[in-house]
Order: sequence, then structure tokens, then C-alpha cells
Amino acid sequence: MQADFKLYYDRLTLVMTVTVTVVSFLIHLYSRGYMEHEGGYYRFFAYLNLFLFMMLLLVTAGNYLLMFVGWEGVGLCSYLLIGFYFRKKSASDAGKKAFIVTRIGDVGFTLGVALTFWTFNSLDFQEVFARVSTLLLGDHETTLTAICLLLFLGAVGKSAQLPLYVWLPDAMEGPTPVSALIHAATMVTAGVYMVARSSGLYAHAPLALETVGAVGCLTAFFAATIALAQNDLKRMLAYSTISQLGTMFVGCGSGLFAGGIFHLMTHAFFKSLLFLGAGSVMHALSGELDMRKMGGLRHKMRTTFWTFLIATLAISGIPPFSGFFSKDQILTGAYLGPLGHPWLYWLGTLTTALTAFYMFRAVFLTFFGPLRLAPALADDVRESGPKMTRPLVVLAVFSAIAGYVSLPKTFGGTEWFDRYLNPVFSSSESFLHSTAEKALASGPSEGILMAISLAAAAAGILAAYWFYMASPELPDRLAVKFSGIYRAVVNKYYVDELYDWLVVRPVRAGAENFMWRKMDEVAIDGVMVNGTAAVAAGAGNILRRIQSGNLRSYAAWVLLGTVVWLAYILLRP
Amino acid sequence: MVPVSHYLLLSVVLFSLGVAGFLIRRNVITVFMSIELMLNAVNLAFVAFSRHLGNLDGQLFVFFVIVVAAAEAAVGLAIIIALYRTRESLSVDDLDSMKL
Amino acid sequence: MATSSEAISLLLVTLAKVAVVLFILLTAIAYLVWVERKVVAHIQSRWGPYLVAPHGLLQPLADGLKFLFKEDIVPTEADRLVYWLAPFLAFTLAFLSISVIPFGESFQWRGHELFQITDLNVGVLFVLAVTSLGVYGIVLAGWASNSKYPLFGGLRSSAQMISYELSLGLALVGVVMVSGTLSLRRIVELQSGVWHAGSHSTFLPHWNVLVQPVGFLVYFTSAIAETNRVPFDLPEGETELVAGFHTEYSSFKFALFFIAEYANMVTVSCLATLLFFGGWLGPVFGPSWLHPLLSVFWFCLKVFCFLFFYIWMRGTLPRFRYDQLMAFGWKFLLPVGLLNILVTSFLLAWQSS
Amino acid sequence: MAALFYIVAGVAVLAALSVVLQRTPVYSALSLIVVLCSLAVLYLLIGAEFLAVIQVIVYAGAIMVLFVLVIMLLNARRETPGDRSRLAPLLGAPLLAVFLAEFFFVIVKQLPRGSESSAAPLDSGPAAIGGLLFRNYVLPFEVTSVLILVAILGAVVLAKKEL
Repeated sequence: MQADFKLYYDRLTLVMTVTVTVVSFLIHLYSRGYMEHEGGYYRFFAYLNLFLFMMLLLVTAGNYLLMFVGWEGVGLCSYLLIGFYFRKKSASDAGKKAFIVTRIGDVGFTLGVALTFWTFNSLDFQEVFARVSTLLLGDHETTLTAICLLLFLGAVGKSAQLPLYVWLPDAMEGPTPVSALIHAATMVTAGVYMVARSSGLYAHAPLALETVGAVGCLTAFFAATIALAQNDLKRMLAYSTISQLGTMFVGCGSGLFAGGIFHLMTHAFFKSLLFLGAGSVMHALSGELDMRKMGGLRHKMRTTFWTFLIATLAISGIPPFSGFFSKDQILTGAYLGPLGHPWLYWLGTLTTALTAFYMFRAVFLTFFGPLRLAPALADDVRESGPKMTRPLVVLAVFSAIAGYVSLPKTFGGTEWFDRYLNPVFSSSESFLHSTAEKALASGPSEGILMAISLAAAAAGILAAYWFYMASPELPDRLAVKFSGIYRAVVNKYYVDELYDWLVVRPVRAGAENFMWRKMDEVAIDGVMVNGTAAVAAGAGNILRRIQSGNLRSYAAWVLLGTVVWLAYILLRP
Repeated sequence: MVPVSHYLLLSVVLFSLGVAGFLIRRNVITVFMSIELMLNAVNLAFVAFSRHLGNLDGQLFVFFVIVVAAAEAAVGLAIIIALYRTRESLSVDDLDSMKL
Repeated sequence: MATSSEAISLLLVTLAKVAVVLFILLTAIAYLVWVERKVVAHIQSRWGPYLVAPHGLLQPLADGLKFLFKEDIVPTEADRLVYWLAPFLAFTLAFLSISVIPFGESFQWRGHELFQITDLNVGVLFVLAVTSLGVYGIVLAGWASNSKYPLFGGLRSSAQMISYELSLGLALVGVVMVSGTLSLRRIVELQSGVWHAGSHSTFLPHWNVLVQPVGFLVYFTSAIAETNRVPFDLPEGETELVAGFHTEYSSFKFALFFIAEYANMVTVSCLATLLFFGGWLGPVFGPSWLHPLLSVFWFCLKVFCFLFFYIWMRGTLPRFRYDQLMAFGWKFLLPVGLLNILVTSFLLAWQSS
Repeated sequence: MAALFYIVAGVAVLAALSVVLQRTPVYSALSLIVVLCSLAVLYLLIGAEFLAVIQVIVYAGAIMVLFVLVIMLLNARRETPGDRSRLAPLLGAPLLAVFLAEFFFVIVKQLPRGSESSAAPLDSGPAAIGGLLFRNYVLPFEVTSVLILVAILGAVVLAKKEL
């Protein structure tokens, strides 16, 4: 087996590299202010830059193995940074959780890589994709689907999709810049990047691609519903991230890889901006993250408020901010794309409405209304320093205008971004188009679809305004009225508890009762370690009697040996 | 002429007596002498074969055995003296450990 | 293989020879003791024994009777068997080596050699072997007495005899190398004739002592030590150990040790005569029947000279200290003996090439 | 000659028995000397005169003297019966019987009675032995001399109280 330390650089890599470096540059600047008084300043930057190295290795890798190195490297950095405040039990637990849950996905990824090598006798991207079209087809489709699904399992772990999303909300225990960079903008998008990078494979495995889309869509909706009821600002953003990642997978899954990457890029900007804004708020409120205790901050933290608002508009899909373009491209693609399906579109649109709702809920709760802070703290609330606010402004600019790189044709645009990435995806997309069963023009026009989703977003915003600005008592009444659903949502559908019951406890019980008490203590320690020693000691006890030091018994043994040997010589035929 | 087998039988008997002495005697010097007895039994076999085969090499080997026996006696008896100095016993039953 | 009648006649003749030799030797030893007492007495300006018969000539008989009739005391703690065994061992071994000594030139009677009990082709080695066994008599006597002085005497004696046996053997090697044989009779026969300086014959006899002077000196010194005589009589040094290994012996058993000691003296003197001084060779004259008797006469004369020398030394020299004795044996005689062999072998090799 | 062999052989066996059965080391040593001398006589009967004499000189005259000396030096008296290592004689007796039986079997089977030597009597004099020793066996001879030297040094080191 040979896998060179080979870097591969094409336009997709360029997009990823630029996104990663720009966002991380701004977050580095921000962190200078944010981490000033947090302790572990140098450790933080060491980890952060190790992460950056690994992330760049991941996106520039020329083969799956090297990609896996980066893949695991960023996982390690994620673990280290989530558990950055390792003296805090919840932080170190969250680190472990992230590490273990993503490892489950990595098992799939590893198997996928192995299967890839076994099938293609190579791990190099170009060679693999070249051989897909020439070697495979027909009877190998199952293998290809298996490879794609296994690889996607890795992506599910890394990009926090159903059912392995549970680690990401907990990952918010890390410092906020980390949440912004790793758990919003870059690392978690590695799964999307990987699927896009492997488009040459996925295009030939439509079943796998449909799975990607379905999982993404479900995750997007599912996470959005949880986000509705979250009171912790950062956690709410985390569920939002999960939701947005799902949206990206919808893009990829419906055959519009460029759309997925486009959304990845715009999301990197506005979601990191949201996190950094949240960090700024958190700093101002001495670490307070519960939205119910905030409010009225728009006057005290002007820059933060405005940048946060821009990001919120972007994520909600309100034109002319970047999110609108990328999200609409995905949604129209979900309907009209080669593997698109109306359900994807409708569920996506619903998600858009929910997204707009919970994002504005956050804005209203945090920045509008009366100040609900404890009076002692309220006086200390002030805008963060320029070290932190300047990156916010820059990111806000990006969040606002990044969408124009791919202005839809409906608006007289050129979809430049798509064309730019054309060399990477054209072959697989055209292959998908050629095999797709439905014609492109069979659905409603793009304009109509856009209008519907825009309307959904607007509805979300209005609902949020109604709930949290016009009649603030309404959410509580609804919560009482639909207490069952509300509690389920607030408690994140009890997924963590479910996993605890289904996986963690059985594994723990098995580990404790079988692996520890039986395997380790009885089998390994008892039989193998102590047993070996006992056998040696017992044999020694018996043999020791021969080694008595008594000269005459030695002579008797020698005589015995001689007699036996002689008998053997005599009786030998 | 006495057949060579009789010499060999005598040799075996003497050797066995040497072994028996090694097994039943407690005095380390007597044990040592039993070894000499065994060596001599072997020597007798060598000489008998030398005559039987008309080859002088067997006798020559006896010379070497005698020389080695002499060296063995010198060193062995010196060891016995050294042992007696430290343990004040000549019984092999008391000589059952390397360390004192 | 000899027939049975031949075997019987061999046995009878040999027994007769043994009896004769034993008788003569015992008598000779008895008178040797008398000679010693007389000579030493004269050296010390005394009379010596003179009461029994003129010049005490019957003194040996009186001594013998005294030994036979004295009370035989055995120490209570002695090891009886070994205590008995030791003197007989000493006596027997002392006389055993005489059996290979040729007393005169070959004189055959019905195919039996008369002047030698048996001619062994490894005669020299046989004497050495028997001599080496002689130590047992002394050692066992010392041990069996279960008394401290005899034990010291026995240990000293054995150490001394083992040490000097080496140089004794080495001294003989030189002669054996020159002669190329181990047969005593052959060694003597090879010494016949006189030395020749070019074509002229000299009056010097062709004796080995002239070829091996160093060998002879080493041999004779070692022989004195082997027989525990002055100045090497430490095992029985009266002033130190009462009487050495035979302190506890009395009566007949003491006599046996006594006789054995003098028999050993006779043996080593015989050996010296045979190996270095031409044995029975000497001026031969008169009728042919006289020749064998003359040869025996010359032999006895030479042996007597050696015995006289022994006695002379006893009257003259002081005793060595024990460590001096060992040092002399190991650090002087042994190296000299080895050097002698080395030089001899080089000379022989040079001669033969 | 044959009769002499059986007499001497009988003496040797009896003496060897005595070596083994005597409880006093001195008696064992004396019995061993008898065995050695008997063997020397047997060597003479075979025609190995030189070897016979060497056997007496070296074995009986030197090695055994050393034994007797050490016995006396350490004043080794009658050995006292011990209660330990009864196993060895108990195990040894049947083993020895089997051992003897095996060898008797081999000798009787492989060398049938009356298998006289066809070889001519050897010249086993000093010259022949010496020739063989210094030609064919020079290396073993030299090695043995080194062995003896080492043994002497070893004996001195071991037995001397302090060097």
C-alpha cells in the first residue's frame, strides 16, 4: 500500500482554504481580546494553531489517508479545546463526549477508506475518481454505495448530523472563539467538504447521495425545533449550527455540491459572527449565557448588536444578506436539483421559518426589551474593546456581501461561484443530470420557490416579534398549554437520555461487569497474569524439590536419565 | 586369553559400584573416591577395547583421563578443604547450598 | 604360553630366589645397622657397640631378639587395622622394589636368570611406582596411632616424599633418555666399556654419572630425602617430634619400620649404582666361573660405598628446617631436574641430527 | 593367565565393594588403592605395562596419597548416619539394577562369549605411547598440561587460607 504525503490543490481547496484562513484570522484577532483574562493564553493559541494546521492539512490532502490524518488531527484539537477549562468537570466530560462520539463516525470513515483502497487499489483522489467511471459500474454499484455510506458516517460524526449530533451542543463548554471557529465555521464543515470532495464517488452512488440529503434535511429540521426552546445562547447557536450543516448536506445530497460549499462559506462568516457576538455579550455579562436574564443590550453594546443583527438576518435568509443566496440556492436545488425532492424543499422551508423564528427570538430576548439583569451586574455592562469588535465588523461585512459572489440568475446574476467551482464538480453534476429521472424544468420556477422560502422566513420573524416583543406572556402560556411537547423540546427530545439508556449505560455496565470484573480482573489479571505466575510458581514448587542442593539426589537423577536414555537406545528398533 | 567381554563386565560392575558409592556415602571425600572408581572403570574399558581393536589410542586416552583425574583431585580436594573450613562438616547432606 | 611344568619350575625358582635374596638382604640390613652405629660412633669418637661378641659383631642378633620379645604396646585410641597394616605395608613395599634389581651380569641356569628375581622391561618405572607407594606405610602409621606427633610426622613425611619423588623421577628421565630403555639390565649393559677420546681409549669407564652428573646429584639428593635420612630426616626428627610417625610403635612392628627404612636405603643405593655407576661392571679377571661372582662383588661394593656415604652424612650434617626442605625440593631440585632434561634432550637432538 | 585375571578381578570387585561399604574414609581410600593396583595388574595382563606402572605411580602414588592426606588433615572419622536424602539410595538401588542389566544385555548381546581379539598384541611401550602422544595427540597433550597448571593454581587459591 502506498499513500504519499501528497497535497492537492484545486478550486474547491482554494475556497476552503480562503474561508478557513480568513475566518480563523479574524477569530485569532478576536481571541486576543477575548482570551486576555481567561488564563491559558499561550496554550489556547498553541491548540488553535495546531487545529489550523490540521484543518488546512485536511482540506489540502491529496488522498483519503492524509485527509484522515487531518480529520483526526482536528478531532484531537477539538477535544483539547472543548476541554480547555479542564478543571471544570462539564468541560472535560464534553471533550470526552465529542471525542468518543466522533470516533464512532470515524470508524465508518476508516472502513470507508479501507474499502476504497480495497476496491480501487489507491487512495489518491484523482486516481480514485478516474477509476470510478472507467472501472466501476454495474455490479460494483453496491460497493460504491457502501463506501459512500461509510464515508458519510464519518461526516455524520464530524459534522454533527443525526444521530451523532449530541456532542456539538456540549462542545460549547470550550472558549467561545473555539465554538466560533471549530464548532461553527470550519471543523464541523469538514464532513460537507469531504462529501463535496468525494462528489466523484457520490455521483455514482445516488442512493448514498439521497441518504445524505435525507439525513441533512431531517437534522436541519430536528435541530431547529430544539433550538426553538433553548435558553442558553451558545447552545441555541450550536443547534442552529447543526441545523445549518444539515442544510449544507441537503445541498450536497440533492446534487448541488457547489451550493453546499457556497452555504458552507457564507455560514462560516455569519455563524462565526454570531458566536463571536454571543461571546462579546457573554464577556459583557460576566459569563452569563441565559437569554432570559438578558435584554435591552442594544444600547449598551451597539457594535455587537448591529453585527449580530446582520448575522441574524443572514442566517434567516433575508435578502440581500449572504445567507439568503446560499440558502435559496440549496432550497431551489432541493426541489429542482438532479436528486431533489419536494419534501426536501418543504421541510427546508419550514426549517427556514423556524430558523428565522429562533434567531430573532434570540435577538429580541438579548438586545430588546427591558434589562432583566441583576442590578449589580447591569452597571458593568459595556461594549467590548476594539480588539473584539473590529473582527465583528469585518465579519459583518463578509456576512452581508459574501452572497454576491453567486448572484442567482433569477436576479440577473451569473452564479459566478458555481461556475468557478465547475471544474471540480462539473463531471459529477453532469453525470447526475444525465441519470436523473426528472427534468429540470418540471417543478415551479426558481422565483416562486425563493418567494415561498422568503415568506417563510418573514413569517418566522413576525412570529418571533409577536411572541417576544408584542405579547411576551404568550410563550409561557403556550408552554403550559403544550407542556408535553414543550418539555420534550426543552429537554432536546431526551436524546441524550435515550443514548444514555441505550448506549452509555449498557456499555458502562458491560464494561464494568464484564470487561472489568470478568475480562480484566478474572481473565486477564486472574487467569493470564496471576495464572501465569501461579503456574510458574507451582511448577517451580514442584521442580524446586529436584533442585534440592542435595548432591546424592542429583546423582540419582543423573542415573535415572542415563538408565532411561540407555533403555531408549536399546529399545530403539 | 580372557575375552574382552569379561573385562567390560568387570568395568561395568566397578562403575556401578562407584555409582552406588556416590549414592549411599555421606562423606564427601568418599563420594569423591567413588568418582575415581568410576573413572577407573571407564579406563579399564578403554584399555580392554584398545587391546581388542589393536589400537593404541584407547590406552592413550587413559593417560588423559588419569591426568584429568589428577587435576580434578587437586581442585576437588582443595574445594573440600575450603568447604570444611567454612562449614566444619564433610557430610554431603550439609553441603546443599551455594551460599553459607 | 608356558606349559604347566615350566610354570611350576618358574614359580619354584622364583620362590627360591626370593628366599635367598630376602635372607641375604635381612642379614645385610642387620649388619648395616651395626655398621652405622660403629661408623657414627667412630665419627663421634666413641666406641659404638662392642659388648656382644668382639666389636659387637653379634649386636644385630641381640637387637633382633630384643625387638621380638619386647611388649607390643598398641595405643587405645589407635585404629587397630591400619595400625597393624602400616608397618607391614612399609616392609613389603621396601622389599618389593628389590625384585627387579639385577645383582650381577646375566647368569642363566636352565633358562632362569639367577642374579635377578625378575627382569621387567619397565624396571625403572616399577621401582618408582613401588617407591611412590612407600609413603603409605608412613602416612598410615602416623594417622593410625591417633596421636599428634606421629600425625605430624606422617603428614610431613608424605609431603616430603611426594615432593622429592618428582625430582627423583625427573633425575631418572635423563638416564632413560640417554639409554633409550627402561630395563635396568639394559641400562647397565649400555654403560660397559670406556670413553674414547677420538681413536684413543681413556681409562674412564663409560658410566652414566659422567653423562648425567647433574642428574646423579639430583637423584642422590632426592633419594636421601625419599628415605628420610639425614639431613632430610624431619619426619622422625627426634628433637621435634619425639620419633616421628613411629613414636607409638614398639617391638616387632617398630622393627619392621626400622628394617624397611634400611631396605629403602639399600634399594636407592642399588638404583644409583645401576643407573649411574655401571651396576655390576668392573674389572673382570680370573677364570670364567669367577666372572659372575666378580660382577656381584663389584655391584655389592658400589652399593656399600653408597651406604657408607649415607652413614657418613648422618654423622656429619645437621638437619634442614621444614620450610627449607620444601623450598629446596620445589624451588631448587625440581627446576634443576627439569633443566637437566631440557639440556639432555637438546644435546641428544643435536647429536642425532 | 586366565586364572590370574579372575583372581585379580575378584579382588578388584571386593575392594570396590569395600570402597563403597566402608564407613571410615581411610578404609575406603585403602580399598580404592587396592582396586587401583588390581587394575594395574589387569593392565599388565592385557599387555599395557607402561600404563600399568603409570597407573600405580600417578593414581596410587600421587592422587590417592592426596586423598589420604586430606582425610588425615580433616581428621575424617567414621561417617555418622544422617536422616536426610534417603531418596537417593532408595531410588538408586533399582535404577542401578536396571543400569547393570542394560549393560550386561549390551555386552552379552553385542560381544558374544569367546569373541577373542583378532588383533595382534600391541607394542604399548613408552616409545609407542610417546610417539602417538607427541605426534597425533600433541594438541590434547598441551591442553592437558595447561589444565594441570590451572588446576594447581586453583588448588592453591582454594585451599590456602589467605594468599
